[in-house]
Amino acid sequence: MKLSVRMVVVLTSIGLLSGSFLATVGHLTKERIALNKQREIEEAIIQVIPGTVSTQKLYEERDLSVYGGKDEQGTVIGFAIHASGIGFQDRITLMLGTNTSLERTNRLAILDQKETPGLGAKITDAESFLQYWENRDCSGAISLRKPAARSAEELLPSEINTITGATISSEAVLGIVNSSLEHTRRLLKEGKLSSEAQDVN
Amino acid sequence: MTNNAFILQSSPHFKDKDSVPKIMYAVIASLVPAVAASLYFFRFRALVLLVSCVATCLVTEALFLWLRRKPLHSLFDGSAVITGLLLAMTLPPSLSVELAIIGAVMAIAIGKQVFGGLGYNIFNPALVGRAFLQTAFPVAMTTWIPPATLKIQTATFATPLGNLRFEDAIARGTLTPLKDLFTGNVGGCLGETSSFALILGGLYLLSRRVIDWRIPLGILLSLTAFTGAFWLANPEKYASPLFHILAGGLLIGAFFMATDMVTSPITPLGTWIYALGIGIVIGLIRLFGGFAEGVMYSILFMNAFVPLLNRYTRPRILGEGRKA
Amino acid sequence: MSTKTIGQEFIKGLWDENPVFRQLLGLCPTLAVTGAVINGLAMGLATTFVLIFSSLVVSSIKKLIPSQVRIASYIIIIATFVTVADRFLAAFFPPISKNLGPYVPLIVVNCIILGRQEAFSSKNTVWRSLIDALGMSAGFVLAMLVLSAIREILGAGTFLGYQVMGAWFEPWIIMILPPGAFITLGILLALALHIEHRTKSRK
Amino acid sequence: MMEVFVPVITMGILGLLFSLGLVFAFRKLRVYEDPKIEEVSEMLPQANCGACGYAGCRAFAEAVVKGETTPESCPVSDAEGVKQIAETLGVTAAEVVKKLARLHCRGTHEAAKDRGTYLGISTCDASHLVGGNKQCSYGCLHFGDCVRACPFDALYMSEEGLPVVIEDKCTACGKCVEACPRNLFELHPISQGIIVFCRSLDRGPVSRKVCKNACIACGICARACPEAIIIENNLAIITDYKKIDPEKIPEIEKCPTDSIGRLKKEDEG
Amino acid sequence: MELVAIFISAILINNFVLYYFLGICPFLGVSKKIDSAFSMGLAVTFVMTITAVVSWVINHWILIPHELDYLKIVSFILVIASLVQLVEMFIRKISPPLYQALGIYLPLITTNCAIMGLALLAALRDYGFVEAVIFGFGSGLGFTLAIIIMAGIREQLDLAEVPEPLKGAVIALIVAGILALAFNGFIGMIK
Amino acid sequence: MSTKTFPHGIHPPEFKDLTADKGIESLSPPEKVMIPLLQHFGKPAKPLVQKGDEVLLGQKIGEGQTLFSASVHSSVSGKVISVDNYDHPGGTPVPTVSITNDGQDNPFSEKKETKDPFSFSPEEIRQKVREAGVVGMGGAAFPTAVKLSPPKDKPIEILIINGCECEPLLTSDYRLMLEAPEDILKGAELARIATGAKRIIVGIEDNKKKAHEIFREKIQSFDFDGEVALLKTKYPQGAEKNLIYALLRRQVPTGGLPFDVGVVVQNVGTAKAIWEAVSEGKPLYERVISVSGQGINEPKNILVRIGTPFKNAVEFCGGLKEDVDILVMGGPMMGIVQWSLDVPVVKGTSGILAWAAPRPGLEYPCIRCGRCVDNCPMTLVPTQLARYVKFDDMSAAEKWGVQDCVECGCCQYVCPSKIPLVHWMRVGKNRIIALKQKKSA
Ligand SMILES: Cc1cc2nc3c(=O)[nH]c(=O)nc-3n(C[C@H](O)[C@H](O)[C@H](O)COP(=O)(O)O)c2cc1C
Ligand SMILES: Cc1cc2nc3c(=O)[nH]c(=O)nc-3n(C[C@H](O)[C@H](O)[C@H](O)COP(=O)(O)O)c2cc1C
Ligand SMILES: Cc1cc2nc3c(=O)[nH]c(=O)nc-3n(C[C@H](O)[C@H](O)[C@H](O)COP(=O)(O)O)c2cc1C
Ligand SMILES: Cc1cc2nc3c(=O)[nH]c(=O)nc-3n(C[C@H](O)[C@H](O)[C@H](O)CO)c2cc1C
Ligand code: SF4
Ligand code: SF4
Ligand code: SF4
Ligand code: SF4
Ligand code: FES
Repeated sequence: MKLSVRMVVVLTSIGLLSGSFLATVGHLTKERIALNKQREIEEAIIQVIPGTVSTQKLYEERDLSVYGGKDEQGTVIGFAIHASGIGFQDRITLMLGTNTSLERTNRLAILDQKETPGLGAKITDAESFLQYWENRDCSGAISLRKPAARSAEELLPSEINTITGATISSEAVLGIVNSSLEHTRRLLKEGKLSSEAQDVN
Repeated sequence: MTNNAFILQSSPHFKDKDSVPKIMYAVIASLVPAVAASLYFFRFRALVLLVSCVATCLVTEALFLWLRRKPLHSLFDGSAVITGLLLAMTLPPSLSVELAIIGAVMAIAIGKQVFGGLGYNIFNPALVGRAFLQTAFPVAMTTWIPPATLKIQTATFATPLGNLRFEDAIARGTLTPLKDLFTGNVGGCLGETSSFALILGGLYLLSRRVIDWRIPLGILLSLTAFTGAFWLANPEKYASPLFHILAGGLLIGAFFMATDMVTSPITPLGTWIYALGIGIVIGLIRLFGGFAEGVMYSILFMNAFVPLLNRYTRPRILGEGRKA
Repeated sequence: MSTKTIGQEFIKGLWDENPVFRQLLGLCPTLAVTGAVINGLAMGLATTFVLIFSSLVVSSIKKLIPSQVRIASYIIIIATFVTVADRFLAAFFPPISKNLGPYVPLIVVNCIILGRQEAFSSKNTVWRSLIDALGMSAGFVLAMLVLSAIREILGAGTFLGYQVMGAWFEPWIIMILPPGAFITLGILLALALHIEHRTKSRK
Repeated sequence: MMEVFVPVITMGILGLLFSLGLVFAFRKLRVYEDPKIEEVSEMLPQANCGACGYAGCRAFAEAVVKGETTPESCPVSDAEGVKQIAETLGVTAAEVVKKLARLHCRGTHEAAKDRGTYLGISTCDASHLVGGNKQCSYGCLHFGDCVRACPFDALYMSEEGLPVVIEDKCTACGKCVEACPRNLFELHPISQGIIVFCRSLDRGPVSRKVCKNACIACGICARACPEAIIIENNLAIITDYKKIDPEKIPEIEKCPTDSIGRLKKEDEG
Repeated sequence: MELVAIFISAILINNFVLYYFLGICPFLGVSKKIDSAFSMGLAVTFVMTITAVVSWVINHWILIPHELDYLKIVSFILVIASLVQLVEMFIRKISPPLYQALGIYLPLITTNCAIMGLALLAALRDYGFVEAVIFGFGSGLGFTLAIIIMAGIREQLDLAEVPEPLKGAVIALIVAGILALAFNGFIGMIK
Repeated sequence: MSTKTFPHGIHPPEFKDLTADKGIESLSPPEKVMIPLLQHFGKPAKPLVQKGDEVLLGQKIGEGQTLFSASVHSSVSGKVISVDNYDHPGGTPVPTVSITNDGQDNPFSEKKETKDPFSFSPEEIRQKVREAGVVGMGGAAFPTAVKLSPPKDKPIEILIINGCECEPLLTSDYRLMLEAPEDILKGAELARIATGAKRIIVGIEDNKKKAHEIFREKIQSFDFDGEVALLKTKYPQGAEKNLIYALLRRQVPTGGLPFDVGVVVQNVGTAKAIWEAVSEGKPLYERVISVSGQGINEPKNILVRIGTPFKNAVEFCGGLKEDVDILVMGGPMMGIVQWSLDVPVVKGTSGILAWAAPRPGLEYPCIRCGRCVDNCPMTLVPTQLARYVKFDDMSAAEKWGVQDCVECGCCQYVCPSKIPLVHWMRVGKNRIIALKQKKSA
């Protein structure tokens, strides 16, 4: 066989073989991977909206999705805002649970971050950061207490304590939360969050 | 005409009396006011940190000299003492001694000796040590205590720059007064607080021609221009150039650290670019970066360019480029 | 064609031709994922998997491939196995997969793997290639383990997540950050060279 | 069905395109390189010493293949290696005579006095520039430039302060000859019987004063073997090594300062 | 603004070499001389920019529409490899000196983590076309900056009494560590 | 009056007061002279005499063969005792003619020039200068006849007479300027005629105000276009390229000669020698030297015959002090160390200096202080050059201009690390020359 022809044939057939092999593997793992992703989101929603039994995606765009957490009756008991933005080093992705009027927060979960371990990474830490997000007043903008207050009682209802030594990460989270809350509020007003209209599942 | 042992050497046979140890000891002498100020403001903490850093630097240096089978007289050239002193001067007074010792070991080991010791290092050793500590122990390195003269008790205390950057000091009207910055009655690293003491030492070095005047001047000029432009545009948001010059590590950096001969360019043009570059990077970091202070990073960053600067700014030789 | 015994073929990967310490290959993943032992280990194993299977395939079909498309074919073969590894991790160990990020797909360009196909599998029998791949992988895993152990212990005070340093220990965060990675690897390399020098001069 | 079909087709097309690209590149863009260059290069010692006059072994290999030079011009290759290369290229190799570097000086620390306190750079060429650290203006300066120049570790500085050639290691690359600012090394065939261990052109009384082992131009050797040895410029010179009659060697070795004769034990490694 | 942020970040903050550890082999291998470092930097920048374009096209026109996510690795590497090979042969043909300067590292670009990493990161971050190109170009410049600085330092270190066991890769790694420290100063600048 | 100068340079201590006020004394010729056949820049002269020959004072004993060579003359009358290698103050032995003095000083040529020297043609002047073996006495010992023959395509505008004597300790040029200003100016006029220059500038440093005044006065009586310029006292004001820059703001191209900018520079001593050669046909067989330094008992300026051993000159000046440990021919900045007093005075010897050197400072690695860069009058980067040479990167050293170094020593003078920078430069230049020779071979 001529060399060039052999080159073409060999490569093409290796390509074909690999393609079919991968198709099989891809097929076998596809579901599981999708499931993993979905489960991650779902678990987060359940975490930030206690009492959730089932979930529903209400809105989606780049860097912002809103889910509804439903109770056994299927009524939406809170929103879970999935948003991301730039932190100290890299993107921070978080999930914030609120009540349906978007006036009180439920809980905050950090899904993905690459902040400095032991410093910015404390935003994933309940003790030093996440606890302050429970049950805050979010009818207006939430603000940061700097320097940090000694105890949670000292904080105003709409205040969050900074992490000492990681103001930037704290501010970044705050920024993401405030802007996505704002956005969501607008969506709600415009009626784009109607649970019936966009039933994904 | 008795002896038969004349000296054999190449010309010249006259030499200036200045020497490396003399230069180094002049720098140490120029640091005396700043050291005194640090002892005054931070008392025992300052003493402990200064002593442990200098001692650790000397021990580490001696260890490496021994390992490399180099003459031990280099230990007394004063450079390791300076590294120790300057490292200590740039540490927060509350830092524990163990961490200071780690920093000092790193300063000499990976900042200086791995490159071949005095004269060969690319980066400023004291700042390598400090950068190591800052990255290894960011919390300890940004925990500040008030100077002993303030007689207040607080758990957290911000430096003037931290105050400016993270606590909206201008808006809240709590910007540190320039007078305090000048005398040093503020929080901060051991040796950076008293601008007065630093200027004194810097002027001494300039007058003895130990340091290249272009470096402090270039840094001050470019920082003034950079911060000045923003300040003029929006004084509600940005602090004045004078504040930026007196606050933080700028003066100690401009007079004592950027001027380290080993890690700064040898050509005049290169020196200008280096100095202006440092000022601008400081401005960038202070105004827009994640840190309140950028002196250390900007000096290290520009250190990295020094070999390139030296190479591409070679002065024109007398008669070069003229047609023969 | 190699003339070593099977034992030597395996052992060489551990030290004499250790891909990381001696050949300076595959440094990117070595530096990137060794912040924690679990990541280093996972990466090592994933690489092992890819190395072994691609060596097997390459050495068994080496005769069929014209040398001009050699590299291209190897790449496809390697990429196939990398995809398998990547999908596997994503499906069954999602947290690790997330930690390793793009570095698992990057195994495809790990110099060790292509280098081995080029230098060894394309010239040796299936059996020898397998042993070689095992040896190299062992060397790689070893390097990852040493590096990540040092970095995790110093940088977080833990080993595989278990606290090993006392409460007095203040973690050196720098060790899990990029500068620490470079410096630690530099120091380890210096040690390796030093040991090598010692044993050589003794010989 | 599509789920399997699409990826297979995609990969097939990719492979096809890729191979077509390669074929194209292979045909149109390839730069020819003689495979022999690689081959010859592999046979060379890879010392990259440059003694052949080329920038390293690979450059030499290129030159050999192009016929610009001959295999035996590599001073480092042994006869075996040269033959191998020659065979590869199909040319015949000339016979190689093994040579060794020899030092023409016996001015040890003890024999040759210092001029004064030398405070310059510790290399021979630097010292030579200021007249040298030894009273003798012709002898070894002891700083070992030659030792550092030898790419084969075939030289070391003896306790007495002279460089010594380790015969097994010396490849006659000539680096030491080049390195010595006083030109004290020369390459001699390994079988060489007698050589002059001095290069001093000083008058007898002067050389006697500055070095115990210097040639004082007394002429004993020249008288013993006038066919091959003459005195010129205050120094004994062997004009033709081949003409030295072995029988006369004992006569020649009567040199009062031992500066001519056979190699001694201590001159060898 | 977003684009500027991506660009600056790729050069100074999330530098490919100093932050992501991608392309370490050429970073250590071709940084001995400034001139070759510079050519290598340019070659990488060039290839990175093209890669950004090509991988975006593949990803958005072929892989995503057909849900062929699992072919990402294979197709990226194949296309990149063939592309680089073409570039390499092209350079070899038109400029032998340039080819000589880059030596064996040109083929290494093919299997360079930086290139592949770029394609994967751009896909992972869901960049739009223009963003991806800016990201590719900026990352290439970041690589070039790092390797040139490194080469400058190493040329200087050729004239230093670096202890014997630390010469070469060891000191280069330590310098890279300190460089990474110095570049840390820019962290947080992009928000 | 404004003083001119050049950028960079240094101010070493001068110590000129040791001999500045001492008139030139003559040293009687020694019993034996050793006259090297190489006393100039270039190839050695070919010996014209053999062992046993009788020679007369001023008789030519060595013939300059090539263009870059100069003839050598006997400085005494007597008998040749040997022609072979002998130690030279330059460091390495060279072929030397040794002559015993018969004490008669019988001159070789009786005939005095009768023609007006200023009526000679340029070629005649050059011929006489060449015949007399005149070489530059400012240091480089460049054959003067060559300097007086500028190439056709490089017209000479200006002749500079170099009266700077910027080296510390030396005062021989100064004394000459005080004691023989007319001879110098006449020699200058001859050189001007030979080179076809239009103008003469005499450059004198402002630490020699007296010489400056005398010259300003004397020059009035000459009818050439001349000027006496005052220069700042700074080392190396006398270095040709810097002097030209200081006086004319012209830069001699790298690797070029003053010819290239229409200038010729001659030392004051050389000017006097030119006058004597042309007007009297007197060969260069004696010269004025300063014997000075804190290690000399009675420092003096003396007129000595070429070939006189240093020992005689030093003993005439009271001998060496006990603690002397450095002996130098030339100035302390550029001079060459000597290890014995047996070497002869040569045409290029401007002084014999001795002093007790302070204990040498320890050498430290270069701390990159940049002082060498700030002080190099050639605007080189000495520290980098030294490193390139040390680590044997000759092509980089060449690119950075090691060959433009004039070895003035400013860099090493100021270096706090006590690095033998000039030594490195010299090693570097030497290695480059060797490499070039090897390549062309
Ligand atoms: C190596 C290093 C990593 C850091 N990482 C973070 C981080 O992840 N998040 C953060 O907010 N600040 C981080 N910082 C600190 C910031 O630069 C800055 O000093 C801090 O945000 C100021 O906050 P404070 O006012 O609470 O001290 C880091 C500092 C260093 C030296
Ligand atoms: C010479 C010098 C350089 C310094 N460089 C830095 C620096 O680059 N980054 C930094 O965070 N602190 C640096 N410091 C410490 C700061 O001046 C200041 O004390 C501290 O950064 C303020 O803390 P904050 O970061 O919490 O605001 C430096 C101090 C000195 C004396
Ligand atoms: C550093 C240096 C210093 C010099 N100083 C003098 C000097 O002071 N006086 C002088 O006549 N020549 C001095 N020269 C020599 C001059 O450059 C030049 O060669 C000389 O004046 C030419 O005249 P000549 O050929 O008559 O000697 C010096 C040269 C150098 C390199
Ligand atoms: C003006 C001057 C400034 C110096 N600054 C520093 C410094 O900032 N950090 C340091 O470690 N050493 C400093 N040194 C000491 C010394 O130069 C330094 O340790 C060298 O970098 C070691 O090779 C300084 C020395 C001088 C003369
Ligand atoms: S340098 Fe001299 S001793 Fe060494 S191998 Fe070459 S010829 Fe022999
Ligand atoms: S180079 Fe020459 S002078 Fe120097 S040690 Fe060797 S033989 Fe002696
Ligand atoms: S480098 Fe040469 S010209 Fe420059 S100061 Fe030094 S000796 Fe003088
Ligand atoms: S003066 Fe000396 S120490 Fe300073 S830069 Fe020059 S060589 Fe280095
Ligand atoms: S492993 Fe990253 S470039 Fe080699």
